[in-house]
Amino acid sequence: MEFGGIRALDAFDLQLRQGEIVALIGPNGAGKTTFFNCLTGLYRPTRGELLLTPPGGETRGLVGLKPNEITEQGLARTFQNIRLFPRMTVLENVMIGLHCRTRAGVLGAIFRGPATRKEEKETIAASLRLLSKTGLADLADEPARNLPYGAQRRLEIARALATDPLVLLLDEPAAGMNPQETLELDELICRLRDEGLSILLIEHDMKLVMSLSDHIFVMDYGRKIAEGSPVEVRRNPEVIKAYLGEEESDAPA
Amino acid sequence: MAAPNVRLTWGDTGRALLTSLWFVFLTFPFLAVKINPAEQTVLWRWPNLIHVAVTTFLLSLAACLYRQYREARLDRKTEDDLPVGHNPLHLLWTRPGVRLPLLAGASAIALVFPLLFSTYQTNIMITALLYVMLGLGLNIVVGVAGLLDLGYVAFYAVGAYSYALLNLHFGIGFWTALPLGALLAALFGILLGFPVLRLRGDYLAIVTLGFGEIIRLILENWNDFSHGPSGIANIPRPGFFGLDLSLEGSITYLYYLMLGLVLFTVFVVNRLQNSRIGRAWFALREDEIACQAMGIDKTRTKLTAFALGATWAGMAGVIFAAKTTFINPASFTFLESAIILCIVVLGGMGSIIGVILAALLLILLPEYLRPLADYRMLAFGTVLVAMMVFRPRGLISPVRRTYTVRGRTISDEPA
Amino acid sequence: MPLLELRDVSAAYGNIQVLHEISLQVAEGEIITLIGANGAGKSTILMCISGVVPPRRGGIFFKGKAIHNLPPEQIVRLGLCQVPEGRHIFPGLTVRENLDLGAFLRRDPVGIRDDLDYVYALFPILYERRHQPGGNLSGGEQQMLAISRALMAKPALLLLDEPSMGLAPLVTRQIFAIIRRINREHNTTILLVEQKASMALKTAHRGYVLENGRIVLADQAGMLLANEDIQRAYLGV
Amino acid sequence: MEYFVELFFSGLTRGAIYALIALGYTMVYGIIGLINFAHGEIYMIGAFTALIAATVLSLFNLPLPALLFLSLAAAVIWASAYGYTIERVAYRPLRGAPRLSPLISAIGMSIFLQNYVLLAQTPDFIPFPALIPEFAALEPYAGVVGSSDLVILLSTALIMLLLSLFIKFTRTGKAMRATAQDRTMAALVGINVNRIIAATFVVGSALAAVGGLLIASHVGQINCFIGFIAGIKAFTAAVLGGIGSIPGAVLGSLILGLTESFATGYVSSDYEDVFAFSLLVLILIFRPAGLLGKTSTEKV
Amino acid sequence: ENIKIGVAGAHSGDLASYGLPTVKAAELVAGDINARGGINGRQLELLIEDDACKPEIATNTATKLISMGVKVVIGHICSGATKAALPIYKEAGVIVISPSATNTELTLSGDYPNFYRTIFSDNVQARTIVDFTINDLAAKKIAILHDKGDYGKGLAEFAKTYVEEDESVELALYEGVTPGAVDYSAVVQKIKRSGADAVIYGGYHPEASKIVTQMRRKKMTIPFVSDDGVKDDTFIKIAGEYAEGVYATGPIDVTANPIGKAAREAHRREYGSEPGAFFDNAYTAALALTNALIKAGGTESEAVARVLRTEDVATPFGALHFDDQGDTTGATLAIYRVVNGRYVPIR
Ligand SMILES: Nc1ncnc2c1ncn2[C@@H]1O[C@H](COP(=O)(O)OP(=O)(O)OP(=O)(O)O)[C@@H](O)[C@H]1O
Ligand SMILES: Nc1ncnc2c1ncn2[C@@H]1O[C@H](COP(=O)(O)OP(=O)(O)OP(=O)(O)O)[C@@H](O)[C@H]1O
Ligand SMILES: [Mg+2]
Ligand SMILES: [Mg+2]
Repeated sequence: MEFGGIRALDAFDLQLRQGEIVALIGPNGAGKTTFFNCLTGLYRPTRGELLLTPPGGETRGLVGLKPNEITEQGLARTFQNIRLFPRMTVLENVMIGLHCRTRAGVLGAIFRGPATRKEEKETIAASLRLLSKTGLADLADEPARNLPYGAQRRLEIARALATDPLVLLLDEPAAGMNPQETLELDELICRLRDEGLSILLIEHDMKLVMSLSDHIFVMDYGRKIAEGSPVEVRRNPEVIKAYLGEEESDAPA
Repeated sequence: MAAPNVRLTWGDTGRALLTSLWFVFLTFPFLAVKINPAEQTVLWRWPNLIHVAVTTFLLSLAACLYRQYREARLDRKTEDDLPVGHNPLHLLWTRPGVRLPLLAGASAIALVFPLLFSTYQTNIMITALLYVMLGLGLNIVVGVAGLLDLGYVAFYAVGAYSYALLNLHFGIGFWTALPLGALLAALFGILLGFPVLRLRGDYLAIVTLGFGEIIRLILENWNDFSHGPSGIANIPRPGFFGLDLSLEGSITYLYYLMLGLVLFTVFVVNRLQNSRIGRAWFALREDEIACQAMGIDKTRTKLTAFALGATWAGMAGVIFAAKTTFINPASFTFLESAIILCIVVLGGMGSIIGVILAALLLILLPEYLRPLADYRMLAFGTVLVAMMVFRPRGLISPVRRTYTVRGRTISDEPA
Repeated sequence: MPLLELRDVSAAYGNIQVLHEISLQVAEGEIITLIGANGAGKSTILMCISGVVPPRRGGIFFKGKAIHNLPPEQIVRLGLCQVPEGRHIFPGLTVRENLDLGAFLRRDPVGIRDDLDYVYALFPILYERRHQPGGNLSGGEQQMLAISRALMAKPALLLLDEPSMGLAPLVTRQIFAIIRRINREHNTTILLVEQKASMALKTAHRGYVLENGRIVLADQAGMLLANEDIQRAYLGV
Repeated sequence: MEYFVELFFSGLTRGAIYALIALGYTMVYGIIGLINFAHGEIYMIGAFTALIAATVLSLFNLPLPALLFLSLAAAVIWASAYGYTIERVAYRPLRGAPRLSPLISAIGMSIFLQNYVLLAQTPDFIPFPALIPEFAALEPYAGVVGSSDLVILLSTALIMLLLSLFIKFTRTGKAMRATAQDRTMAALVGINVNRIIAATFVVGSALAAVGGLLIASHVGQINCFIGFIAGIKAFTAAVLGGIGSIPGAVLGSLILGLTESFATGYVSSDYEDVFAFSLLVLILIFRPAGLLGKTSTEKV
Repeated sequence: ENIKIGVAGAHSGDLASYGLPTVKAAELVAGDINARGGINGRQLELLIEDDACKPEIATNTATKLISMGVKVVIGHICSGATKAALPIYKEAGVIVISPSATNTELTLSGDYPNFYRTIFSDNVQARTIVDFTINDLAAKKIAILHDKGDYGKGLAEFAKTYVEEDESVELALYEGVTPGAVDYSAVVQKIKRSGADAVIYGGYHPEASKIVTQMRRKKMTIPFVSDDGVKDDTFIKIAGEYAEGVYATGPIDVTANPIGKAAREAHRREYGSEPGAFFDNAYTAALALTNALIKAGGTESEAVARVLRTEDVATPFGALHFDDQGDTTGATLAIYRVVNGRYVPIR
């Protein structure tokens, strides 16, 4: 992937197995978000392949599909700069997530037959379930833009979950959260993994990354500079040099 | 509540004086001088400037008072923690005891309207209803899906000409033409939509504007097809089970027909808005990229909105042709699109009741302002500006439907 | 006399009141941090000070002058500068132009040149990207740009809203070092809003704790760090 | 070949005329993202003021250059004053309102101004004196290009150059671009946003006034409705070139003018606007942000 | 009870200058009759309604007039608006006399038996223009332009047919120009290239003056022949020296006719200005109508129609009545040429 001469992503490869949490870390501007954008079809990679094998299904290539088709295939994401539907209510935001799993069309909307009504009811119920899972149930009728930052991040996750994904891509979900909230997020992500979801995580909060990930990829200048378990990565001198910096305790004195 | 404390200081008066001087300067070349360039003569009209000075002075004092009044009100409301910035019309509308009687009253009046008023009044009411329909149609495109369409009138023209031409060449009647016109307009909507819907915001606006002009120019220039600028005359009015209706009868009939269609439109638009597809439209208006990431097919969803909007314009076109019995391309200019757009925005993008109010206002107002003759359009322009300045969000702001009862906790549901 | 003082400031968005009678002081040369949960109203306080969200009631005084009725640009003129939440880079302007705009009110070309070199030295990546539109930078790069832009204004009081958000650990530490450094070298007073409360408290002299739009605690930074309630609620211990 | 050259020059003139209006249009659009339908009316006001000034001044038997200069000054002063006032009255109160509200306000303003001039002066076409002098040196080429064509072409080029430099290098120019992109942040770096927007309207209106005088002098007649078509064409040209881009506005205008001219010359003027708009659609399909607009993918 | 006469047309906006003279003519004639005691003691009452020349508004105007009890109407001004309003009038048995709607179908189609007009129809005018161009100007290759409008194009279509019918001449160019465009040099170049030795233009004076100016500036001297819409003094004022030699058709010169002269003087007296477009036609319409009302003794439509069709009335254009289709009998059309800044009749 290149932008006018700048190579943002350079022969990067990564594997993610079902039920795994894989973290992607790297300095600012390394190309992590760009990688997400390629995965979700917003950018089209210049070269390379993206393959998805659903459990019990056959492998499918994702390159060239439109973003919405990729979502249908089972990839869902959140955004680094929150992109909710600010004037819609929290509940509606989640219901939008269910759009690609429901069918009612124009005629259904006009005549509102029993099938449509049932579908609509189920949509609401499912959305509410997702909201209570992410702790937003009380805010269901608030316009999304009125939510505090942390809640907006959780809403983005809820919305992504609503698309019923196989893989969840989280772009810095803990940014702007305080440690306490980050802990809650940690729990939420764990719970999702336990439900069988595969998660690809971009994050700069090392505590979160180290505690959650099964496997970590480190990239810099669009290239992979290291990979391995959290412990391995934390010790890797190249990673320390490019990203972590000299070890210095973050914990309160 | 005590009357808010407003008073004029010397400073305010001075400012008003300056404003009035500014306007005197501004209007000087136009109002004080009247040229006759042919004879190279100039007529001086000094008294005009005095009128301008006095009027603007008083107006700016009034504006000052209004500002103070509003600020005073705002202030108090925060103290009492009352809702701020809400619009009285809207509050009235959402108050539980008001809505039903209001609706009932309105429908009663609508039902007996032709019996109470003259044919002429009924006739212009038909026009107003026609614009309600157009406004609601465009509302789907602009208000709900957020696609700025400045060429809506093209679909209106498609509808009108389908009826006129189908009737002329094949003798097809109104009732057959109505769905056909709608269908053709929808087809045109899709035709236009395919290439241009990936354009964003104002780029879309100019292309739709261009499309509207193209349709009009083709109608104007392609004589063999459309009879050119001299138009098509003697288009039959809608029949009523083969009965021959008098003028009055057919206007009354058309009125009820239009009323029915408007109700139908309201029904459909309302259902669409509160459906899966309506939500997708709203979301698309908010954030396209997020929409795609949520699995919404951008192109298809936009096309649906576009085509549905066009459908209504097509229907309205058929009725328009049947009502005027004569059409020519001059009825389908950009100004028409602009007026329909004004209806949508003034109504408060996305609000059905707002659109209805705005259509009635904007169509009936010029009609009743007619005695003002040349000042009519001046007043119309002023009203548009003033409405937007005082009600920037439109007459009635749309409310998002809520699905749960406020305050209820749902956490006890199975996770 | 404190450099900045808020007296009973209340603010609201539409009909939702988010700040209730906030009072705080910042003395010259201090680093003050403001901590609180998401939605407590920290950003709103900064916006009130900058004049973007005018307070509904109360007074804000900067260098002894009432500023709560001034428009943002006049407040900036007095030497107060904010790095807002969400960075607010001018996306279509190049990195260099973004930096120039930071120095919009300054008239000393030589000083501006020096400061430009200074921020390029702080963040070499910005120098590399100086001809690229700001909007195309990665999130972290944008954060660096936003901070640099504020530094270009040479403010007497710098308001930082979550400067470490989205930054790599290495850079985060760098940023805090820079905060201390400009405070020391340029005697810039700093009001810091930060979610990484422990780092913020270690950097700051004093801190305020905000809950639901009210200040619930104000103390020396060290004391707050040691406070158990604070540790539980904000430090994730 | 000769025919081609003739058509080329007439297309160029037409394009330059569009450009004179499109430049101001694109500036105003660029800064507040408003399709300013009243811009065409400012152009009309400029032309009318020039006419009124010229008529009044001609009572004093001034020489032509003085007449030209003074009328131009009057046109620029009053058109700017109107531009400023419109912004103040009809757009500033709408900052922060939904995007389409100022659009409606602009349409209302446009209707108001048309009818204001109609009532204050006349609805009819009135002759506009030839304020641009005829150059004797051009006499042999009269069949191809006239004096006013040349003056218009040169003025357009000059204005474009000055304006580009102004936007790119001056403090005000930078402030304009910053304001265009993020108003809150512009205020936070110390830009007086209201003043910058007002300045943009003043500059844009002044340009429209220059255009008004030159074009009216070329065409030889004006009435109070000339602004409408001019506005639409300028809007089209500005979008074609990439809205907000100064050279884009000129390029778009020239392409529009040339298309119309060649369409007329080689096909039929019946459909010249159809060609123009079709070209617009075509170009936007391949370059969705216009010819010189930035097409970079949005960073998410 | 008063006799109500509707006066409909464009009375505001850009087309007001075409509609208002009709109002004034009607006022003058009605004022005269009322001063003389009205018709059978009943006063004439004018109901003036604006249709802005828009078909959709014209239908409202028509219904409004009918609602107010009008049985005879002077108007409408534009052909399109007239066509839209006529079926409504027809159904209500209202008689309509237009001073300015020239569209041929209005009379020739036979759809509107209640319609009369005091202006020549497009085909008649086109015939005159084409004949003049071929016979008097000896043109061999003719370019026909129009403004794509209702009036201009309608006329040009007929002119085109007539030119094509004539074996001895060639149609060099047939094209519509875009009204309101800033520059017509491309079209002018095209005329030049076509080798035409005369131009016929259907439309109004603003475009005509631009085209003529650019033709003359580009050193093209071929004759320019146009229609009633160009036979307007404004055209000469705007085109200035370039207007010299332009031909235009128009109603015959009434300044010599005593009735016409008196009408114009009355207008000057009453309104302090020169009468505008279609004033003479409107005055004629008002005279014919009131004459019919007087002779029929009321507004009974059959009787009024009979009088209109059979009895001559003295008008500025001479004594005339209407034929079965509703057009006037007798010549009302003349050709003018601009000489020394004035339109001078040449035939
Ligand atoms: N649309 C674009 N146009 C031009 N350059 C881009 C674009 N998107 C990204 N880039 C460049 O690509 C590089 C990688 O950006 P990316 O957003 O992927 O970084 P990142 O790893 O997510 O960093 P961060 O942790 O700071 O978010 C950056 O240098 C950025 O400037
Ligand atoms: N533009 C707005 N309109 C309405 N409500 C808003 C707006 N901005 C913020 N709020 C609300 O005001 C409250 C305070 O928000 P603020 O952004 O100041 O919080 P914060 O302390 O900065 O939180 P965070 O740590 O998430 O940045 C929140 O409840 C938020 O929902
Ligand atoms: Mg990123
Ligand atoms: Mg914040």
